[in-house]
Amino acid sequence: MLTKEQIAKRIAQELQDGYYVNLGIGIPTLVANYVPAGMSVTLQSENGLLGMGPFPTEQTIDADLINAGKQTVTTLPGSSFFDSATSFAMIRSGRVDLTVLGAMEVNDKGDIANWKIPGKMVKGMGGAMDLVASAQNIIVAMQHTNRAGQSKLLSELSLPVTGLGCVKKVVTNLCVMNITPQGFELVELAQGVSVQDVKDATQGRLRVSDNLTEIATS
Amino acid sequence: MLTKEQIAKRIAQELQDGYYVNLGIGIPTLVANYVPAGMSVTLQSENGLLGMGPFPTEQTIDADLINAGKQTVTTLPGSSFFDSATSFAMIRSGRVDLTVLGAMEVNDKGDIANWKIPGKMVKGMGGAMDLVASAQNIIVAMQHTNRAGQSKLLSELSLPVTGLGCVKKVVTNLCVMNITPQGFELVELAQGVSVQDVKDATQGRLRVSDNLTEIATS
Amino acid sequence: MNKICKNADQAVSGITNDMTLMLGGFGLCGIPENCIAALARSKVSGLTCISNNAGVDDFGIGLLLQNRQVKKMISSYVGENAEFERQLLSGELEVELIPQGTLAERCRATGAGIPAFYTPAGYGTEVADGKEVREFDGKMYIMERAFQSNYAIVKAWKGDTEGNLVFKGTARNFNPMMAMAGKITIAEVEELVAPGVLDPNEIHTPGIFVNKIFLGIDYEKRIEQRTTQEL
Amino acid sequence: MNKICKNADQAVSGITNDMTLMLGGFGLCGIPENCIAALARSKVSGLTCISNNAGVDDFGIGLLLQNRQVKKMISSYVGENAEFERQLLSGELEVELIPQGTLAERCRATGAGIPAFYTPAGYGTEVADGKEVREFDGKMYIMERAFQSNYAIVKAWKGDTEGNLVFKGTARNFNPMMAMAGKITIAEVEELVAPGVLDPNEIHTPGIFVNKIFLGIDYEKRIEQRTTQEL
Repeated sequence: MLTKEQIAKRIAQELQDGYYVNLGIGIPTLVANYVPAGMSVTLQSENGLLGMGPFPTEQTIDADLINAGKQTVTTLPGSSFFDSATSFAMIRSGRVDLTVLGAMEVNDKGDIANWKIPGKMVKGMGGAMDLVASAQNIIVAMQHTNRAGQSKLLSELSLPVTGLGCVKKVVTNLCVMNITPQGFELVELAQGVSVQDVKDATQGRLRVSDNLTEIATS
Repeated sequence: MLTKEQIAKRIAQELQDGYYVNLGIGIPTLVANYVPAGMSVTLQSENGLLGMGPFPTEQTIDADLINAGKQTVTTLPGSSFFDSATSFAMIRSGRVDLTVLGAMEVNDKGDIANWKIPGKMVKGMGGAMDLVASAQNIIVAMQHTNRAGQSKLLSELSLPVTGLGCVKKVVTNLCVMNITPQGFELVELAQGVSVQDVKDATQGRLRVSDNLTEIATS
Repeated sequence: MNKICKNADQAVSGITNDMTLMLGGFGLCGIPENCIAALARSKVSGLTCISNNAGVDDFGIGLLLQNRQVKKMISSYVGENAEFERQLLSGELEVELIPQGTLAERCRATGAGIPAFYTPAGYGTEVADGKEVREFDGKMYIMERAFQSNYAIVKAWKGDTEGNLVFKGTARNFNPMMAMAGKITIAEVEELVAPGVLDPNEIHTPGIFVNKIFLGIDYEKRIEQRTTQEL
Repeated sequence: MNKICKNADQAVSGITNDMTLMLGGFGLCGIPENCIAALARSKVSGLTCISNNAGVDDFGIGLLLQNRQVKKMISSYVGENAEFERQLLSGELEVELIPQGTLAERCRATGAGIPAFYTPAGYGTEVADGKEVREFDGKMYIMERAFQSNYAIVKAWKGDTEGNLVFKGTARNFNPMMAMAGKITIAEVEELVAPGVLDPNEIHTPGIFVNKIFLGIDYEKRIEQRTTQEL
């Protein structure tokens, strides 16, 4: 089973030099810690920052410099600030190369639900609907099952949809799965996890890749 | 009969303190020379300048600083530069208080033709169609008749239309006319011009205001 | 033409009950603190507030919620606010949730005289309910409309007496589009200078969009998530 | 990821026959002189050029017209060009005229992932022919579409190696929206600096929109209407 950090580390393997990347709140944020050495990746924060750096020190903290999770951050050389309309122009026009998001549910057609649970207070979709409607390459980072042990990888979403047919890949604590026209394709297993474990934890259509490998976590 | 300068001077009487004004090429440009003393008027040039100043000297000329007529200009304190999309955002959203344009023809419904003569090389509408479609207050500055002596104030346009029902007032070498639901309303006469002169030179529906006055040109 | 107001109270004095306001800011970053405080003092009520977020319990738009001055919030995310949740669940408060990019673009469209545009955000979701759906080049989009609002209230870093504005860092966010979109736009600034002091090349919001401007005071600039590291 | 090109010839080397290009500039102000010269050297032909103007006979896009490299111009005003007129009247050149604000907004829509929007410009005129006409709140509008283009070519004052751009004066004009709109965007700059030299607050075009950048040389910056006064 992968820890949250290991999920983030595995997703970081998808990065390529020169990528512009938008990371959602939670596990996705951790991906920034595992950018391969020598690779130049630029983080976009949809509240109006390109070239986001690490958290500031107590001395350099600036209330006018936050990320989309409302955390105080810093800038790296070559960064730029812009308004929210320009920020989503980047997103809608497909200039962001990779988007990493958390999810409540994903189905075997690549639909995603991550903004609303009926009966609970709805906080809002923020930028999630814009991101999933336009991103060229969306990877979902999440636990394979919910707290009640139910699968979050379904044939049909039970929760209100955020976007249709947009997820390309899911990395969970158990495995890596691609979304294909035939549904989920299990391509990599976490150490100590069996194919049967994934089958048991996956409610949607699932097939196992002929080239099934183990996730490299070192 | 008014000279071009006198037409401009009469139009300048329409200015109010704090106005943002877009002046077209030709007579409209001259209006800038007659802003009443003590009045603050800001000129917008649709190629991306607010706060346009007079022509530069030979010493201060800057190829990167032109107006929409492609003339070298200067900036005044408080000016700003912006892109063409923002410039037309100002225009379409009605932030420009007064637009002064030349015209080939105006009809008694306030339609204007000023961009195309069939059979002649068409240079393009530039920003004219955007301006006439959105400006709250459009004054046309032009000669009352064309070089062949034919009226440019018509019941129906003969030339391709630039915009519908947009002109509020016309100032010509002969007179000032408002556009009303009843057609042209003659409100001011140039010195030495008779009502009959205007009637002879106007093909569209015309009525004479009960408060007809003489244009102040001093 | 004098755009300068003495203070926030004077700037918001034209705002009356049941008006629709746009308020800049993302979270608590770049919010018009002075104007919100003045609105709280003014007791106007029945307000519809278009703002990406709704503040926290005791700061930002949360202050107006505490006073029951807000009838409706139009936002993309209304998370961190217990009083908000209470009023929503009790039916005192109406909420319309809009995807963040659509919210930004609708503000921009308003300020650009564009009555409607198409966006893919929300297609296939409940956001599309009741909206025109249309295909362009094989992809599905929904039609979104510009807003109608009475006032836009924005916060800038520097401004001049002509209304030109410069924003700082991510405090820019929704402020420039909202400044464009207000029928009347009020700007509060941390530094108010004479015309000509700001470089015309570096102005983010040209003065034509700003009707009233004043020098704000006592900025608290509260931080929601104070995340730091030791080097 | 290296966005830096050695020179204009390298930057435009991917441009092939029959492509659609967006070229920044208003008149001869802010035009990508170096890239236009390189295109003239390259002999690519059948180009569709989206540009507010078409240059003059011996400068700007006029150089490409002289070489018969342009199949179609999409512009708002094509005035000052005798060779242009000759080719147009002889049927060698196709021209599509678009209201200037619509041209700017269509470029911006392209770069913002907005496939279509409504504008009042051109309603009731031949510009509306064949387009959807629609009423919003009692006013008539026409639907305009985003562009499809292969390359955008822009000229900036300063740029850094990340592709961030700063424009100067009215040389900004169409350049920022076109930079957003290119499938591939090439920027030529008068000054090319290291990341961090440009203030992130003052960047007009964030680097994400720019794919190739190079330091231009020998800028002529020709002036069309040299108007001066003596003080």
